[in-house]
Amino acid sequence: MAEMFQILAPDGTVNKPELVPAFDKIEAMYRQMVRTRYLDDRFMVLAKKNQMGTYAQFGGQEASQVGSVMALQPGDYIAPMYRSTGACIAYGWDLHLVIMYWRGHPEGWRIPPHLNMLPIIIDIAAQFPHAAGVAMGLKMAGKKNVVMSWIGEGGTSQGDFHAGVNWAAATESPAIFVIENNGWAISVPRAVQSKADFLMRRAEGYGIPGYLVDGNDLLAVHHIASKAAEHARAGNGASLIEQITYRMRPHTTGDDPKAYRTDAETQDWIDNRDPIDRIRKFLILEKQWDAEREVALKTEVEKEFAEALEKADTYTKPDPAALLEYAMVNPAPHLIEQQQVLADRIRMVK
Amino acid sequence: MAEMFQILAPDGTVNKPELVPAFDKIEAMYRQMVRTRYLDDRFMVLAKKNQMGTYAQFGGQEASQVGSVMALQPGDYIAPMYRSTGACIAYGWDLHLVIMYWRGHPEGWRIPPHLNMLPIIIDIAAQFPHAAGVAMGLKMAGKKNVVMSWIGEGGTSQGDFHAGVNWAAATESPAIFVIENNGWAISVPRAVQSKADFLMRRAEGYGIPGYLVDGNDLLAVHHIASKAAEHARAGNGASLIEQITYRMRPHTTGDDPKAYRTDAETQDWIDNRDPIDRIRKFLILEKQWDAEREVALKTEVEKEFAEALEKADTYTKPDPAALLEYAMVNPAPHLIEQQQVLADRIRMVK
Amino acid sequence: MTQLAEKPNPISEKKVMTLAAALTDGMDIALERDEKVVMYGEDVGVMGGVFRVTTGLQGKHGKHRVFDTPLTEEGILGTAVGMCAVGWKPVVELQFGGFLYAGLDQVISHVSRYRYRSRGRWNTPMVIRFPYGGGLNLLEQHHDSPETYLTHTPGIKVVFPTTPYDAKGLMLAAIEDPDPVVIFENIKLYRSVKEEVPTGYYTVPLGKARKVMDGSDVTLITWGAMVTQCEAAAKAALEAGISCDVLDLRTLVPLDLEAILESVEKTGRVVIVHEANLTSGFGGEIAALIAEKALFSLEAPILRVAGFDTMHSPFNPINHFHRPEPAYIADAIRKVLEA
Amino acid sequence: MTQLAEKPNPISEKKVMTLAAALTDGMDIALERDEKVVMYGEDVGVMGGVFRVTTGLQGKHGKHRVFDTPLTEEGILGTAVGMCAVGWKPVVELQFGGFLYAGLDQVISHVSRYRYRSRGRWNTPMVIRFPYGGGLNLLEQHHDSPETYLTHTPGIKVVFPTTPYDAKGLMLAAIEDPDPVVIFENIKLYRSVKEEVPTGYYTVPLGKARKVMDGSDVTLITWGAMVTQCEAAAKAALEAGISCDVLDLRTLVPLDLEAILESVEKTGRVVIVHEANLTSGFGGEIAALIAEKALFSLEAPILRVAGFDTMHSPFNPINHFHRPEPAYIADAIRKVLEA
Ligand SMILES: Cc1ncc(C[n+]2csc(CCOP(=O)(O)OP(=O)(O)O)c2C)c(N)n1
Ligand SMILES: Cc1ncc(C[n+]2csc(CCOP(=O)(O)OP(=O)(O)O)c2C)c(N)n1
Ligand SMILES: [Mg+2]
Ligand SMILES: [Mg+2]
Repeated sequence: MAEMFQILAPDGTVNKPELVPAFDKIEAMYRQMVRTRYLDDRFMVLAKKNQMGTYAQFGGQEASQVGSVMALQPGDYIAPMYRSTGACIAYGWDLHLVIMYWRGHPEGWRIPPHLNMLPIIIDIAAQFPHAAGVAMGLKMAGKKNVVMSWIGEGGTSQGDFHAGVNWAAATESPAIFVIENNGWAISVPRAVQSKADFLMRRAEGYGIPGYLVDGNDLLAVHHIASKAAEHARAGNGASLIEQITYRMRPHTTGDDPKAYRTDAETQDWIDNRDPIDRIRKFLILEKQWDAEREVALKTEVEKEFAEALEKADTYTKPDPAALLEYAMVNPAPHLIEQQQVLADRIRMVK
Repeated sequence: MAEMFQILAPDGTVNKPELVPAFDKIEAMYRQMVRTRYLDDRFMVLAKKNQMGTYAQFGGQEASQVGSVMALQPGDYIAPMYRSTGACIAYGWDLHLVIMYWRGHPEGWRIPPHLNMLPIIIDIAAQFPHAAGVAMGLKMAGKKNVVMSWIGEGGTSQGDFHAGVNWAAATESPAIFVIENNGWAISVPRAVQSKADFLMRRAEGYGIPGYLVDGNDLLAVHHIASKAAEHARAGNGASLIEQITYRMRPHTTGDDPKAYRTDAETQDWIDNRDPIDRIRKFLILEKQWDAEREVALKTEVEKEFAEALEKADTYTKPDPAALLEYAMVNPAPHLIEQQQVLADRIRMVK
Repeated sequence: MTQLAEKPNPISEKKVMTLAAALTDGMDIALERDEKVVMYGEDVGVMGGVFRVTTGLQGKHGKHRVFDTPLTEEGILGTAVGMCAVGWKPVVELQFGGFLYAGLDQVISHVSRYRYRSRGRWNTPMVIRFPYGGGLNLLEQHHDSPETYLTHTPGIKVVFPTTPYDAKGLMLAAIEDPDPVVIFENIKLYRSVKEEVPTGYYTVPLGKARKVMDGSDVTLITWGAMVTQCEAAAKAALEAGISCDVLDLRTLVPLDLEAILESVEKTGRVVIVHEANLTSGFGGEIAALIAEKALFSLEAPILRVAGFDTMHSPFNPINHFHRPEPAYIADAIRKVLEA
Repeated sequence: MTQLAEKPNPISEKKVMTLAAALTDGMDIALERDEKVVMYGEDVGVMGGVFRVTTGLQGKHGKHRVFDTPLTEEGILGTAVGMCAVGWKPVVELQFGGFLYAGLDQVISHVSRYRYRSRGRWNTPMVIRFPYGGGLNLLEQHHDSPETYLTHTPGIKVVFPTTPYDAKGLMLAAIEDPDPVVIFENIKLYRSVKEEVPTGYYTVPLGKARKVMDGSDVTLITWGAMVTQCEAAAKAALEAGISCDVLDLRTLVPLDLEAILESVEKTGRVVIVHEANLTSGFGGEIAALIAEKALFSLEAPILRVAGFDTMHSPFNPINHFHRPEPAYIADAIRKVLEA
């Protein structure tokens, strides 16, 4: 039996005091967790009101996403999937762009030049070979940077999971592969995906370090992610991390989890293993946080969201020309002809 | 460090006497090894004379292929790859059909109804999902049969390797996945494929038994393959076996290994680790074999080959109609139209 | 041996069904009639699929007949090949057409070739089904129309049901068919079309187009959700006195070339409409066949109305410019008449 | 911005090269000129590829520029996407066109879409190259012509060099091109064609067809090794007094539609020839474009000569019935003239 790495017990008490980082760092991460949780829930409200398209919530996985992505440094890359919105926000993605992305606004799809963020991947596991390529490229360029990518436990059954991790491992490239094991792949439980007790067992078959981490323990997640990042930065290659967490929300906008899991199971995680509660309890126990600051943070985040929403709402309407932009750098003649077709269609609909 | 399972030392002396099977069984396997080695070399001669198409020799891997396939029982399936000709012959593939297959004669491609042999797969690793499907199907049918499939160490880097092994493991289906690690994927050495010390390390990540076997030790290969087959037959699911062996021959007809490996390396395997020498030495030490029987076996095999070649040479010439047969059971109209096009083409060339 | 003939079921009772319900009903009957039929994929079991098309089937027929699998399209499609070799008839679901790509190697290299490669020893009488097509503002890769990758792959039959009656009859025909069949289930049509459907067993043959509207001025050739769009355009045209022959191909492979040529010979004017991007789309194949077999009947250039040569637009507020609308089809009708 | 113009190199010396040697030379120069260019794949390093097209490049430019990788096409193509995001220009080799399928998801879902998906933030200026085509009696999947899977995939450029001069110039243009380009290297042509090629740097633009023979009776449109077959058929026709315009498309995307239409308007008779199987092949797209843009110039049905709708025949003694031969093309020429 592998042991699950933990620094904080679910009640917020410390297991491994020697591994607790500086409080300002913890506070920064805690703030991101509260912020992303709030945003995630607001986004779902927008989606339900058809003010966003289909949206995949990450609620419950804040420690897992914030704790890992905040182990990165400037110049590092991330290769996110559809559920990584929390990681992307903590990484620095502009909020109004996040909203616009999930609205299907072309300018939301434009990845800002200040972020080494690869596009959000819907095609499960395909981001792992991309991440392996980034890692190999960084190594070849002699850069001291790393790449981090995330996948669900369901995604570990895909061929691309294997091709990507093995490639980075074999080429000793600086990649951190994070499995966010949230128990469910839509309606399919973890057990269907693999007979292995833990998915980080795969690491040995790639000859790289593997870690089993309590994914709802911010400090544990951050500690291991930092360790893997250092390992990579020092030229020692890739790591595979399994973070045990839970999707406290439906799969996406349209999903009703009652069809496949008990409310009791979900409620148990919400009541007893919420990642935000755990770190908040710790901070309060350590007298680093209090109700007043909590209220201030909430207000700040609400304001931030309101502003971002306003910005998104009032953004220039999508220009239909976007449909044919970025199809090719040197557009082939048929694309130029289709610009005319598009112009005609716009005229027809008007 | 995993230990490599061995029953016979390279000099033919016994490590684990308690595991030596009955001599008639060993002799039957030894005969297949001598037979397949002879045939393999004859096939290459045919290929070099353009009397066969491109051919992939298995010379050096006779223990690995014969020892594993002969662990199977009636009703079991095999899912071979392009280098599995030795396994297919030992499994019962009619010799004249083998020749005709490698000649590209349609009747050689027809898999005879008495063999549960899936088609030879060129698309590396794709046979593993097929094998997983057969295994799942056998289990669902309540059959006591198993399926065995082979892959090169290069093939273990493919997504399909992972998808197939994981599927059979997760569904606890009766499959035996054999990695024939022959050191090279054409010109690419084993080290490029993976950072893992041994590829059987992957087994743990699938939650199934993994074995590291001396692939040039017939008895070791057979023992472990039998164990895995029993495990599967008893309803315990899949296994992953890595057999360390060596491709003593070029990759295929057109290949010149001098371009990428030293003659000394190959010669060392030929001189000191030939799988046939090892088991022959053992049989002679045990007084179960002698020069006389060896000569008789050679004569028998030569005769068999001559007859098969004669049969293949005098087989009805391929009927061009074969080009459009078996395209669909219920051919769509365009295929029926193409039969006319084919008839026209035949006329034009005549 | 030719295609199976239509097997109507005149004595059966009828019930109003959506296209989704009709598909479910067809699968239910297939599971009942043939114990070799099994269904698997991602979320098809307890949950009944993301569009609930397999709803109730696991409960009724058991976990050994309808079940969830590891999340891998190459695994789903590759194991189906092996399942066939043991005598099963897998009906597998891919969650969306855009995830076919992740398993395309197994389709192109194996599902399509296994029979040819073994000279009839191993057949692949499986059914592969998935939701496809635009119009719902889901995520990227959830709106793709990947039929060309399949029509170009030999040995695969390609089916596009557009009415509940057809959906059930084509499903049953596809499952019975001894060749691999891919069923494209349009996500817009799943619940937007309803009609009376016999509750019993019947089949609709693969390879027979459906005449949606009868006309003599222009031939509209289409499939899937574009049938609705063409119908709308043709109705509008009719008000202006232009009558269109609207052909719902129902299956692209086998193709009902006879029906196409008959209509083209009558009208001399052709518009082909599909959701997939234009270049190398199946519309090209149809145009080529017409230009070969009915050239001298043509009185106007053959026009195609299709998606742009980009991925299906993920830009919700503007993706109706990408996916053919009745107005664009109407414009093409006007153009072929003016030519 | 339009396509790059041709950049000839008038001052360069010349050397007789095979098509394979010309490709090697082009890659050698690209490695020299641009330090961001790297090459990888299976066996491209020490061994120089199974057809020896990368021979000498690792020795000359180092293992950090030209190297072998794990055996996985999805890995090779997927990592190339990531490499581009760090500023590299990967030129990756797949061992045969028939193994493209194993990595096709990465091409369809990512190589093709990464730029569109990130609105220009991440480009994929890679080159994917592989041997393809029939005629050598190799193993199954070693003779496939998978171009349709790519011409239908938006955002991908598709190049078919047929002469040593073109091979080198198109290789250099492809590597310079900011979009993903796939180069189809014909295994029959690798060593069967030879000519004088400038030793220095030059490019041949993507999107310009090459007129192989000039004629006025029939237009033959083709690419890859079928250029040789068409040339043979056209020469035979010439002896019978029939003159053919033979067009080597050189690139399918971008397509030189102008050259096609100009020729069709002149001859009014078209035969399209390709190795890939007929249905939904790129020939269909060309026929459709002609039936749209030059219909009234046509004096005969458009004919296509192509492979059968099966996999490329693995049956060595009879696979010349599958792959178009000059005699079959000659027959089509006769037919369009008689129409
Ligand atoms: C290649 C592919 N197949 C199927 C899907 C449809 N799909 C979307 S989410 C999902 C479940 C994913 O589960 P998991 O990997 O555990 O990630 P989670 O959603 O739990 O974060 C599936 C099957 C997809 N997006 N991509
Ligand atoms: C999908 C795929 N990619 C590439 C090839 C080309 N190829 C044929 S053999 C080979 C090397 C295989 O090495 P390994 O898996 O170790 O098997 P071995 O040949 O050594 O038995 C390669 C790359 C192929 N057949 N299939
Ligand atoms: Mg999950
Ligand atoms: Mg090998």
